[in-house]
Amino acid sequence: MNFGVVFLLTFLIVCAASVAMTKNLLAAVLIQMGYSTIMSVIWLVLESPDLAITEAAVGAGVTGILFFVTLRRIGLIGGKGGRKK
Amino acid sequence: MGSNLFFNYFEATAVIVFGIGFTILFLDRNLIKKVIGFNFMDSAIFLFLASNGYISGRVSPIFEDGVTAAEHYINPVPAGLVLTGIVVSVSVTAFLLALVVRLYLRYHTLEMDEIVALSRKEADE
Amino acid sequence: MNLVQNFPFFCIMLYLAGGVTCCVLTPKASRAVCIGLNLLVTALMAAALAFTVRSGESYVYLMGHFPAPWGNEIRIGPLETLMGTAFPLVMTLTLLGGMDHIFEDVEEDKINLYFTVVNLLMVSMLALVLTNDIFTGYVFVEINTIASCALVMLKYKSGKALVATTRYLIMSLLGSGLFLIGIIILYNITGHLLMEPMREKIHELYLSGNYAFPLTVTVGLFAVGLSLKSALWPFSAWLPDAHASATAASSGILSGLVIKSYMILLLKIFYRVLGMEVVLSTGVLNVLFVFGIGAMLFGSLHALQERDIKRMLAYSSVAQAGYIFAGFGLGTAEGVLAGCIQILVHAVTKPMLFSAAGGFMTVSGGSRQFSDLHGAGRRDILSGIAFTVGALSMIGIPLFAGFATKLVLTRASLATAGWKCVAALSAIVLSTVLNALYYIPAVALLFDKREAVHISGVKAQPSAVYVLSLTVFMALNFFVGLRSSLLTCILEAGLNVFS
Amino acid sequence: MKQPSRNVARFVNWVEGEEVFPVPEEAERNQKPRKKKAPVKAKPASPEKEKRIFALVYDGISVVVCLTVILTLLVTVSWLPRFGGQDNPAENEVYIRYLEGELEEAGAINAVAGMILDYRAFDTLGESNVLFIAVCSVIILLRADRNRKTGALNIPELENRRALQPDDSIFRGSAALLVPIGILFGIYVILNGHLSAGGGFSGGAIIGASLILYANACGPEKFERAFTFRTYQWISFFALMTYTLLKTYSFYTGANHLESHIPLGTPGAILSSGLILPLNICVGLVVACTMYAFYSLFSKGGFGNGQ
Repeated sequence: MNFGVVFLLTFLIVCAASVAMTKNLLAAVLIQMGYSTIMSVIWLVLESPDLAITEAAVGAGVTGILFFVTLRRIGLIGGKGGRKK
Repeated sequence: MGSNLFFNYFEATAVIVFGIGFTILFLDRNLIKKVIGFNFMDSAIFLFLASNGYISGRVSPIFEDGVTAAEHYINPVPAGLVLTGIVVSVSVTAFLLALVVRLYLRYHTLEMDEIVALSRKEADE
Repeated sequence: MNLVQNFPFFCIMLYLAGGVTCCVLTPKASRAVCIGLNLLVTALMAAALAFTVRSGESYVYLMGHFPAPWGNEIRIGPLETLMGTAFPLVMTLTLLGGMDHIFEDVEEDKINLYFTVVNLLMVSMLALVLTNDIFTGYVFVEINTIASCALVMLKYKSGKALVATTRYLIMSLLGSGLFLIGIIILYNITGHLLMEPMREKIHELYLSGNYAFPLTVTVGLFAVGLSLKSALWPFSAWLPDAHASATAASSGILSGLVIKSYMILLLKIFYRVLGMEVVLSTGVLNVLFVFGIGAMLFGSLHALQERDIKRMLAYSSVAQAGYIFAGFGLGTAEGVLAGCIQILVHAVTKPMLFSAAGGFMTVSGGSRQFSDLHGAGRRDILSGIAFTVGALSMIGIPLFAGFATKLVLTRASLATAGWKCVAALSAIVLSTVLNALYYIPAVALLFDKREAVHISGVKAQPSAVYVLSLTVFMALNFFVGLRSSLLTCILEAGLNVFS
Repeated sequence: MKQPSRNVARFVNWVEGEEVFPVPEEAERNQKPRKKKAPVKAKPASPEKEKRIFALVYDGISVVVCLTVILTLLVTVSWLPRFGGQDNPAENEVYIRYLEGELEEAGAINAVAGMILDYRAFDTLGESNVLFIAVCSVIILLRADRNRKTGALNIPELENRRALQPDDSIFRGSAALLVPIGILFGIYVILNGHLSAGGGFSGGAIIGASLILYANACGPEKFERAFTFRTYQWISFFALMTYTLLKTYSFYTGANHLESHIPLGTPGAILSSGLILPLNICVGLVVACTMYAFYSLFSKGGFGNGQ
C-alpha cells in the first residue's frame, strides 16, 4: 500500500463528503473540478493514460465549463447580481 | 466479512464515494448538487471498474518495441469500458444541467421540493 | 448465412441512420422517414420472425469479426423477433394516433428532433431486446433513458412536463448507477461481458460456493436497478407525472413500450447471465412477486382516486406492470410466459387508450379532468369505441386482449403450490374487480348524455391517420384476444431456446 | 467514518441556530413579507420548528441510505479478488487475445483503441449515439424558441451576450497563444489515437475546449459567422453517418464471414489499423462540435447570427 496513493484516495472521499456538506454551489463545482483532476492522476497510477487524458479534458475541462456556464446563466455567478451568499 | 477489504483499497474508496454520490443524487434537494453527486457516483463506478484491470508491476497496454506478450501489460478491457462510460456520463451531465437551467428560468429556485410544490400549483396547459 | 438472418441487424443500423437523418430534415420529411422506417422494420422483423419460428432455434449474429468471448454479438430467437416485430408496429400506430398532438404540442423547430428521438429510442429498445452482451445492454439503457426523458419534456412550454422529466431522469440515473455497479462486480468475478461465457463461469462459481456474497448482492443490484427504471410498484412514484404530462403519443410509447424493454432485459439477465439456479437461491423472485402483487393492487387503488384521465391511465400502467412482475416472480416457465404475454397485451392496449384520451382532450377544450369529459365519447365516437375496447381489455373480459393474460397467469399460478398460488389468484380476482371499478365509470362518464356545459365541447374531425391507427389497434386487440394460442406457441418456442 | 462526522457538523450548525437547509432568497422575495410574519407572531416558531424537525428526519434518512449502500458494497468488496493480483478472474483468455492477437487482427499500437473500436465496436457506436441524443435533448431544452407569429427567435437575457466579451487584453493575449496550441494538440491526439494514448473523444474534447476559450476571449461572432447551427447539424450528420456506414460494413462482413478488404497497414504507421483512424476522426469531429454546441446553447441558447 503506497502512501501517496492512499493520500489521493483519501482526497477523493474528502471531496465527496465536503460537497455533501457545503451550501455554496460555486465551492461545490470547484471541488468537483479538483476531484476530477485528482482522478486523472489516479488513472495514471492505474496505468491508464487514455483515461487520464480523457478525464483531464472532460471531467476537469468541459464538465467544469458546463457547470460554470450554467451558474452564469442562472445568475449565481458573474453579472451584476454577484454570487449567491 | 471477507478477508480482502484492506487489499482492495481502491475498490473500497470507490464504493464509499459511490455511496456518497448516490445519496447526494437521491436525497439532496439542490439540483446543482444532485448533478455533482451524479458525477461523483459515475466516476466512482469507473474507479471501481478500472481498478479491476490493474495488475501490479505491469504497464499500460500501448505496445512498445513490438512486445505483445500479455504478461507485460495490464488488462485493456476495463479502460475501454470506462472510456465509454465517461462519454455517457458527460452526456447525461449536459442533459441534467440543461434541465436545471430551464427549471431555474421558470421557477427561480434550485431546490427540488420547492419546484415540485410550485409546479403542483400551476394550472394545466 | 441466410439473408433473412441479417434483418434484425439491418433494423438496428437503419434506425441509427434514420435518427441522424431526421436531425437535418424538415418536420414533414422527418415524419415520413420515421413512419416509413418503422413500417420497414416491422416488415423485416416479421420476416425474421417467420424464419426463427420455422427453424425453432435461436442463432447468434456476430457484431464484428470475432466470436465470443472476444467480440460483441446479438442473439435472435422467436421471442426476440416477436418483440422486435411488435415494438415497431405499436410505435407506428402510436405515432399515427398522436400525430396531430405532436404537431400541436411540440415547437415547430423541434418536431424533427421528436422523430430523431423516437428513432434512437427504437434503436435502444431493439438493441436491449436483441443484445447478448451485458455492457452493450448498459450503453443502450442509457440511450433509452435519455430518449424517453426527451420524449416527456418535448411538450411545448409545459412546466409540469419539465419537473416530471427531472424526477424521471434522476430515478433512472439511480437505477443505471446500481445496474452498472452490478455489471462491474460480475465482470470482476467472472472476467467476461458476453452473456453465455458469463453464465458458464457463474454456474461454476455457484457450484463451488466461491463469491457467494458478491453474487447475491449483484442479483439484488440488478433487480433494484431495473425495477427503478421499469416502475415496479414501490419505485413507481415518478411514473404517473412523467407519463401523464407528456404528449399523447409519448405517453403511449412510454407506457406501452419503454418500461417493457427493461423488463425483457431483466428477464434476459436472470435467464442468460445469472442462471435460474442462482436467482432462485437468492429469493429475489419472491420479492419481485410480492412487489408485483402490490403494484396490481396499489396501482389500481391510486387509479381509482384519480380525477385526471391520463393520470388514471398512468396508474393503470403501474398495475399492469405488476402483472408482468408477478408472472416473472412465480419462477416457473408458465409464469414467465404469462409475463411475456402481458408485455404484448399491454403494448397493444395502453397506447390505444392514451391515443383515445388525446382524442377526448381535443374535443373537450384540452382538459384532462373527468369533470370536463362528460359526453366526450359521444362527441368523438371513434375514440369512445376505442377507449371502451381498451377498458374492457384491461379489465379482462373474454374476446379482448387482456383476457389472455388473466387466463395464462391463472393457469400458471394454479400450477405453483403454496402461498404464491393463493396470493396470485386472490390478487388477480381483486385486481379485476378494482380495474372494473375505475374503467366502467370512466366509460359511462364518457358516454354520458349530460354534457359538461362549462367547456367548449366540439364535434370531432378525426384525421385519416387517427382513424387508421385506432382501427388497427382495435383489430390487434381482438386478434390478440382471439388468437392468443398462436402467441403462446411462439413465446413457448422462444422461451425454450431463450437461455 | 465520514457520515457520523457529517451528521455531527449539521447538528452543531443546527444547535448554533443556523438553518440546516436554507430557504433560497428567491422564494423569500416572492413571499409577501406581511404574510411571512403573521403566522410567526401567532404561533411562535412553529413552522420553523416543523421545518427543522423535517430537515433532521430527512438528514437522518440520507445518512441511513448512504451508510446502507456503503456498508453493503464494502462487505461485497471484502469478498472480491485482491487488487492487482495476476490470477484474478478478470485476467483470462479474453484479455490475452486482446493483447497478443491485437496487432494482427486490429493493427493498433494502443490496445485500448483496438479493443473499443474493433473487438467491441458496437458499444462504442452506441456511445457516440448517447452523445448525439444528449445534444439533441439540450437543443430541445435550451435552443431559443421561435416566436410562432413573427418567426423571430426569442433570445433570453440579452445582457448576458455582452457579458460574454470581457475587455481584458491579458486574457485575450493568452487565449490567442493557447487556442492554436490546444487545437493542434487535439488534432494530434485524434490522429494518434491508434498509436498512443488518446483518441477521438479526448482529442475532440480538447479541440472543443479550445474553441470555447476562443469564443470567450475574442467574442463568438467572428467564429460563428462560419459555424452556424446548420453547419453544426451537417457536420454531425456526415460524421455519424460515416461512422454508422463503416461499422455496418464491418459488422456485416464479420457476421457473414466475408473478407473485409480493409488493409491494416504496418502497425505504428499513421495510416494503419484499418477503420480505427477514420472512426477516430469522425468521433473527434462530432465531439469537438458538440462541446462547442453545448457551451453555445447553455450560454445564449443558440449560435451563429441568431440561427
